[in-house]
Amino acid sequence: MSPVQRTTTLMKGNEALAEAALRSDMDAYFGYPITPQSEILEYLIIHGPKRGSVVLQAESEVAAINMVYGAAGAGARVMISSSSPGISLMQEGLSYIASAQIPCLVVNVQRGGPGLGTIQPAQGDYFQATKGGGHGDYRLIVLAPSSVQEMADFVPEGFRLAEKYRNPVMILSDGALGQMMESVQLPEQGSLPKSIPAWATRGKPENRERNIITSLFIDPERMEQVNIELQKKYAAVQSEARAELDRTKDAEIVLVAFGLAARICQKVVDIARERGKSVGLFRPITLYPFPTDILSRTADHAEHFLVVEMNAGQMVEDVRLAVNGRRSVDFTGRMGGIIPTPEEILQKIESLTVSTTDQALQGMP
Amino acid sequence: MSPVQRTTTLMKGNEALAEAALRSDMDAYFGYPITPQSEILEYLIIHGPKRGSVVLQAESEVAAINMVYGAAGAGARVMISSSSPGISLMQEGLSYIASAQIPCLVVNVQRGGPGLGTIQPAQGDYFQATKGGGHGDYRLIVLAPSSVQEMADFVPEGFRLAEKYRNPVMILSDGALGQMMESVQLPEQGSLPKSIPAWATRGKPENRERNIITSLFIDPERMEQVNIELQKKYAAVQSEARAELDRTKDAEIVLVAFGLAARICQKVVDIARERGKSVGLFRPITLYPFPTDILSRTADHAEHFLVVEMNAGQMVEDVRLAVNGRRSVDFTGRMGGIIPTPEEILQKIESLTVSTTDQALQGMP
Amino acid sequence: MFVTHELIIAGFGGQGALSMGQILAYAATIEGREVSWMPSYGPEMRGGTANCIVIVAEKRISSPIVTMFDSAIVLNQPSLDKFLPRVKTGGLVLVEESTVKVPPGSPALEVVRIAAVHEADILGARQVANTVMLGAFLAKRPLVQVESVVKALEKVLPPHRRHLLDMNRRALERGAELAGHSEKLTAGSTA
Amino acid sequence: MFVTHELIIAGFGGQGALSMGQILAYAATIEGREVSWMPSYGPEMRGGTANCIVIVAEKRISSPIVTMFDSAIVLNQPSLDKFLPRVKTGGLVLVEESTVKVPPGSPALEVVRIAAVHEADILGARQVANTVMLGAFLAKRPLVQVESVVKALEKVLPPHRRHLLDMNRRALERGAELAGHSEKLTAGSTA
Amino acid sequence: MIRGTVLVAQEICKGCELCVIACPQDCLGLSETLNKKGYRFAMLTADSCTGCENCALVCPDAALTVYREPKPVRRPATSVQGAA
Amino acid sequence: MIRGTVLVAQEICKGCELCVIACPQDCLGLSETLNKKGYRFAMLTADSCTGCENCALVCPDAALTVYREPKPVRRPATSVQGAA
Amino acid sequence: MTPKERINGYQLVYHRPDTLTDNPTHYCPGCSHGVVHRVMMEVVKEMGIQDRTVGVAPVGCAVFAYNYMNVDMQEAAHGRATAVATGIKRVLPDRYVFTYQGDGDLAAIGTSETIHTVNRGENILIVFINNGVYGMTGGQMAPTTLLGMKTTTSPMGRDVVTMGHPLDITPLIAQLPGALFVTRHSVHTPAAVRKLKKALRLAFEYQPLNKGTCFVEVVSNCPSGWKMTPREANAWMEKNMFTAYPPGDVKLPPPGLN
Amino acid sequence: MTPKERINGYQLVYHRPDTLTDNPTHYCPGCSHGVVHRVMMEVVKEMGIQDRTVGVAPVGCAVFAYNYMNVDMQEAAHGRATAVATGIKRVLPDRYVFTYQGDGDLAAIGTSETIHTVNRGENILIVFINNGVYGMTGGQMAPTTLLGMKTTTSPMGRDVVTMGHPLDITPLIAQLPGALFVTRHSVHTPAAVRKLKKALRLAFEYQPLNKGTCFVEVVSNCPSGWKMTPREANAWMEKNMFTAYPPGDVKLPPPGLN
Ligand SMILES: Cc1ncc(C[n+]2csc(CCOP(=O)(O)OP(=O)(O)O)c2C)c(N)n1
Ligand SMILES: Cc1ncc(C[n+]2csc(CCOP(=O)(O)OP(=O)(O)O)c2C)c(N)n1
Ligand code: SF4
Ligand code: SF4
Ligand code: SF4
Ligand code: SF4
Ligand code: SF4
Ligand code: SF4
Ligand SMILES: [Mg+2]
Ligand SMILES: [Mg+2]
Repeated sequence: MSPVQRTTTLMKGNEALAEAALRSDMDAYFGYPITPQSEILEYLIIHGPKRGSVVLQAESEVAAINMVYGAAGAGARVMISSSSPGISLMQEGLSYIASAQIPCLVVNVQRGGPGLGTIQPAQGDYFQATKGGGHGDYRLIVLAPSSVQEMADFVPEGFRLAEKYRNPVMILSDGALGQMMESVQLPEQGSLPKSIPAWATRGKPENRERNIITSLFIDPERMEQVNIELQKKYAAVQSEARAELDRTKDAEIVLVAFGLAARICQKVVDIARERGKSVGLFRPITLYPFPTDILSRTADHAEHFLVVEMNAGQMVEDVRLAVNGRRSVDFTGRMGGIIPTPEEILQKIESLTVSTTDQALQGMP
Repeated sequence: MSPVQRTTTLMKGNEALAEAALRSDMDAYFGYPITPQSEILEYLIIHGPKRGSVVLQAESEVAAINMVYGAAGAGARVMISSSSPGISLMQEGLSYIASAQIPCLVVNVQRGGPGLGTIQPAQGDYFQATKGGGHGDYRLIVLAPSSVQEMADFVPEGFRLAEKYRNPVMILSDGALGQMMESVQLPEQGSLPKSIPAWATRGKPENRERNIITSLFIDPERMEQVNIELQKKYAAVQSEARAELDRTKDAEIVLVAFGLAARICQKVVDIARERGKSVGLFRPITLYPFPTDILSRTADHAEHFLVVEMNAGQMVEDVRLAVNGRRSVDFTGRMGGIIPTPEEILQKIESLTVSTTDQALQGMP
Repeated sequence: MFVTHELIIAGFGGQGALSMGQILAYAATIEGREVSWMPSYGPEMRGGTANCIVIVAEKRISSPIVTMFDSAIVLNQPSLDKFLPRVKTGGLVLVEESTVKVPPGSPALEVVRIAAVHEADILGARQVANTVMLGAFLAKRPLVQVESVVKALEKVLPPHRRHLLDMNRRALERGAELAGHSEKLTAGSTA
Repeated sequence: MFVTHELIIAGFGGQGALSMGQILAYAATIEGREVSWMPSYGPEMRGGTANCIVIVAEKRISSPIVTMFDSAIVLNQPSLDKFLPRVKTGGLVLVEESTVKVPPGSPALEVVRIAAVHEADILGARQVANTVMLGAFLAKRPLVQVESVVKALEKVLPPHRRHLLDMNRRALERGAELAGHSEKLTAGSTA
Repeated sequence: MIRGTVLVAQEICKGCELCVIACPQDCLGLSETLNKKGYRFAMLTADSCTGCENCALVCPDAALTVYREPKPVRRPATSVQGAA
Repeated sequence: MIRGTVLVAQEICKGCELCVIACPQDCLGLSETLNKKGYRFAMLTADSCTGCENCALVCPDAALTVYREPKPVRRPATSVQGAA
Repeated sequence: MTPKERINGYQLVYHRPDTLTDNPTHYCPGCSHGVVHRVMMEVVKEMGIQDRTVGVAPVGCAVFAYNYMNVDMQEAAHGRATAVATGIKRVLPDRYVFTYQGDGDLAAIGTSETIHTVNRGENILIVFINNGVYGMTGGQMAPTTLLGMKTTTSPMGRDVVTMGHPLDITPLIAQLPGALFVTRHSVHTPAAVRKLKKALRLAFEYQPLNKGTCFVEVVSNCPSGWKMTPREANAWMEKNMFTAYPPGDVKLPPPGLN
Repeated sequence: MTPKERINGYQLVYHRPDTLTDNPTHYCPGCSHGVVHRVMMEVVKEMGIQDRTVGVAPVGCAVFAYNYMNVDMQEAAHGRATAVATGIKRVLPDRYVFTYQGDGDLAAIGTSETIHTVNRGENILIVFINNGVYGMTGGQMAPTTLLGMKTTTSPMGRDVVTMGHPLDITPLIAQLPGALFVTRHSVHTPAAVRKLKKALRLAFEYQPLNKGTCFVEVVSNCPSGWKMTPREANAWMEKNMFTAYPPGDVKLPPPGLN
């Protein structure tokens, strides 16, 4: 095949992600409709089968994640997508997949929670994604796109990481990134190499032992060995930590935000700089592994950190762990599907600088 | 009814918990068998119905948690129990329950994970329990018993907290505490007051508006208001933080451990003190709210913290957040259903003191 | 230099506010601009309000969501009530005449009323009312060339709707004419 | 002062190791001791090994799990292999004679072999083999009084098994006798 | 034939026309103008209504209220008593 | 009648007795002694076995191997050829 | 003539019941959901059981049912309405408990809960709105989508090889011994609405007898999901949906019961 | 006579197939699981499809099936075996894919997956071990537990009012158009085992035809859960389980197929 020219197209985030999956030679997709990500399934069911990909609407998210287990355990390149409540239903399945070390790509186009909540964009599933919403010690590798371009880019990257580490990878997006259109350069078809893994269950030829996909290790010594293996893998995964730094070098105040919130914060930095304030932006791209070391280095010179999230404050814990008491770490956020405005973040920045430079004046009648 | 004398009985942790639930006038229990906690359902199905409690074996954990939603939403005092994989299946339901502010008691008798794992005791679900394994910003109040006595005590206490805060409460136990027998003083029948909450859906009389139990707030402004309400509640809940401190006052090294691991650590402290080492034990009783302030005060005098968990290191993050860089925080743990021995913890303590006092000598050939 | 433009298009679901925004976004992409199109989506399949924010810029767009707009194209009354206060001073407000009444006393904005539904009926297909509005908007704020809009329509219209291309072109032109002739009001004059 | 005693009882599933431990724990509770009984449980319903750790103490018991034991009651061969090395020096190992062979070369422990199954058969019910073992154990390590064990049995036996009480009492006594008369070996002497 | 009439809650009506189809008397139609939600709404277009309720039965929005002429009370001939 | 015999994998057998019940020749029983797992195991108790496989068919542990006397090869009278 | 004049001297023969709230519904024009809501609440009104009725709303277009039905209600997670109703009914056995669920909710993600609830014979009423599509999320294929029917996730029409057959769950339900009364209706004509109302009334009346689950399916339209006008949708429904899902009683209670 | 002498001159007529591993099973003495494992692997051996067969083990006593069946296998989450098998089969359509599931796994927590997998007509084989109890977890009530039957969670016997009826899922399955071949067997006698083997052979042979799901139920014992000896258990099963779950074919493929 001759290399296809990467052209720029205007696309919805959800559709760009779906098209990127097809170009990444995804073998199968399983899903169940839920707003704001149903376009992924809808796009794939039109374009997938004729391009050689299995696309199946399952009867539920629970069934879908277990179909992923089966298909990916058979060596296929598999993706699944849903939004917050649907992802919660997959927690048992994800724990199994992580334990059985099955590579696959899971997309969460987050909406406001908890509960049925709202269908507006939010980032309330950070803990679930990064600490493991299921039982036991396992981790997903979590990528946080902040543009339609990254919705596309992180698909082949997600598959690559999943296959490299035999671990589920999550793209933690949100309804706004899924629904919005931006121009995007799609990955080239066939640019992601593929091979059939030796451990896959595809029928046992005479010349090898049978392959088994399992997460059951009833003997605790064996179970601990499996856990140690997992922990070693997670230690190795730390090297994949990534962040984007925008004008942090000389920043007194560093905003920390991921995904859509980081886009808003970029605007905040623009405005703040215009107003002569030295503000920068630290955007974690991998939420797990969290870019602890990179952030820690930023703390060498920045005075304050202000974490901005579309939730009640979740990533802020990882920021605090990275900064480890060396600098002040504040938080501001909006919840339930509300997107913070640049204005309110700027105000928060003001209050921060007031509270440190004019601390003595505070609290006066 | 005349008050019943509290007598001491030898009981399995699971059974003590079940009996305590009946004595706490639990109205209903829904469950599904899973080792190592099936005794709870088995005990209740013998003793519950004749003592006025609904006891129903559901067709799955998913169904069971939604039965809890219904029954507790109708104003009943309801409990559910399971073990790790089963709890993972409840994550969507728990997010709904927390969002709809329905009080109930959830028991997780943990086993080794991830995946199907093993049936041996473990503490790998700390993150899931304390950070919210489901989607969105919600919290369970989490109590960690470390004896059969507390398996019983935390039932009325759990119901009380659940009803006070209209929030699900989790008892985070493990297979060893569930299966072991110790002597226990059971709570008195009827000692926990009960009333029918005004918000319960029990049929709308003419003189009030209809009651609605929901977690759907499609308007993001409204959804944010609900979230703010929840966050205010969680702020108020902080006052319930509890910990047990054992010989920490003069301790140079403070072990931090919960549940079964804390029992092991108690023995470690005994032995260490015999050997003339000033070691103490900090045992969080509430895992959420985490006893941050109490621990932080401990950090005023203690030199080192050693967190001991039956997992790969989860609570250690909350310890680090509490200590906030002021002291060194180390971790040791076993995984997959293995219980650490006092000996290995003592060794770790040795290595700690070596690594700080004789640091210069380390790494020499 | 091209100045970043932040536009809101709002109406009832089904009136085509979203697709109008998409066409504009496509056209701007064709011209090599950076574009973002951000819908707000509600639970209803029909009815309810639907709106989208379109940003056209020369460089990478930071926030795709803004709270104050350079212009607003308004297709129903609730949307006018909601977005009128959020148009920047001196900004443009384009309203569909037959469905939206501009209240008196609004701040000084350029308010233009277009009888788009009426014109579309004359052109022969009510669906092109949007295109009339878009033509009018582009006459006022030439973010893209009309040719690019036509190209965008070519790309976007499903095959069985291609025959509408010509009608759309005429609708664009007609919109531009109307905008030119339109009685310019500042909100506050009697509508 | 009462000295804390840490005991392991191990055998095949179904041999009654767990219930033997429970009876002892009940008896000690009756005498006001602090007690913990900790089973290890496996996936199989039958077969497989089953064991429990019983700790009897005067004060609050810290860890209910220990790795070295003061005594071991062993009902099958795999359990002997597993637990013999984990009995403290000078500790007691009680084995059921017909099912367990004590290998030569073990460290210096007090190893006592009891023909419990045989005795139980003579008493008329194989189920009481356990009780014979328990009787023997208590003769060697009088953690509780035999009367307390009988009281515990009264409490624990289901109504339709109450008639076995007498037989159990006799089994306890017989066990004690056997322990007294038993050929004391140190592991290492030919078994 | 008994005469009836209907009232339409115009702001609730969504102009689905189901009542129009269901009316055996063909006396319902949709307005030319739109209500606040942008819908044409149902209205009586003839005075042949019998108050049969059919329209109300199929209305998804419970937008219709139906009235009917009181039934002519057929007094049995034997009980002619002065009305109070 | 054809003669057969069975071998029992004694360490695999769990003494469930299902083969004993299934044997039409009543030639199976359980041992007095226990195997390493603590089970009595199946054994031939008579030599009436016909190699019918019934025991093997019902054995949950695939502990039985069945042998049978070779069938007396009935040679058609016309083809009497020297055996090699 | 003003409205007031028009009704002058006339008797009120139909008015929306006060067991419906005044909130205008969010449903699309012509959608069956509104009709079924209304009829159910008429029955609750006529039986005078508003104070003893607890409803369970699904996730689906009817997720907001509690905004319209003027009774105590719970909003269940997607597919779990019957589990929620089980919870309510078990602790309040003398209340009238119903669920209201779409085909995606009841027959896809909720299949297990549906079957086991009926199998246990929970004494509740299940109202099942079968419109052959996921209305709420924008018209995706449902378990009950007909063969060849186009939806956003069966864009070429449902094909049996990759998507399987339409799931006719009602006869399965009827087969369970816990099912007391199983019946299938529609609301596309006044006569159909009258029949449905009668069935719902019966179903509510059976509930205190504690003889098992009542299951009322309403074959419904979804003008938006089907991309038709309400008029077209009802005609299409009659022609196509009724072939696969013919209205009528599927299981009647034993004779002694009535 | 040594074993060697005994078999001297005899022909081998039965030996465990090498499609079973050498691992001794963890099953209780007399448990049906072992028999069914063996028979399945005999069929795989005889058909020569070991290299094209992928199995799915359940959560239940057969959770370790992969330790015994010498084919590529996946261990599924509780109840999800058919979803896992769907995933495998969809990406490897030319393989022989089977699930092996207990009654708790298939008919309680996995009800939804079971029904939808068959409804889609996935071309797989489902082997269903119905022993009326949750064996693995210590003998709790299963959906198929008989009325009056005592288990640890129905200590007074299953009662229909609070626990519902035994769920006979096989006829429900058979009703689905996606089901190709549905049959019920047992393994308590040599004749029954022979019949089961024939059915399993057919079911495997149908698979490459891509005509739908094959479903083979085996009414089984659980000596431990039932607290009986294997002998008693089989007798009890024949007497009680067969009444509720009579062996026999429930749905045969269309005539042309064979
Ligand atoms: C766990 C979960 N999965 C998916 C969804 C998204 N969702 C909302 S409604 C719906 C389907 C509704 O279809 P149906 O039950 O047929 O009701 P209708 O809208 O057609 O009345 C889905 C899939 C959700 N809210 N939660
Ligand atoms: C999510 C989850 N719930 C519950 C369990 C516990 N569990 C293990 S096996 C089993 C039931 C098995 O019964 P069945 O399927 O009938 O198989 P059997 O053991 O009888 O062969 C249960 C409930 C689990 N492992 N995972
Ligand atoms: S009441 Fe009957 S006649 Fe009158 S408008 Fe309604 S349907 Fe027509
Ligand atoms: S049926 Fe109701 S909503 Fe529809 S047009 Fe008639 S009055 Fe309006
Ligand atoms: S059937 Fe098999 S396991 Fe059972 S006794 Fe016979 S040989 Fe042993
Ligand atoms: S082969 Fe037949 S005759 Fe021989 S032992 Fe087995 S069942 Fe009995
Ligand atoms: S989408 Fe369909 S089901 Fe939902 S309200 Fe609209 S018409 Fe009714
Ligand atoms: S518990 Fe029952 S099903 Fe499980 S292995 Fe034992 S006998 Fe078989
Ligand atoms: Mg539907
Ligand atoms: Mg079973």
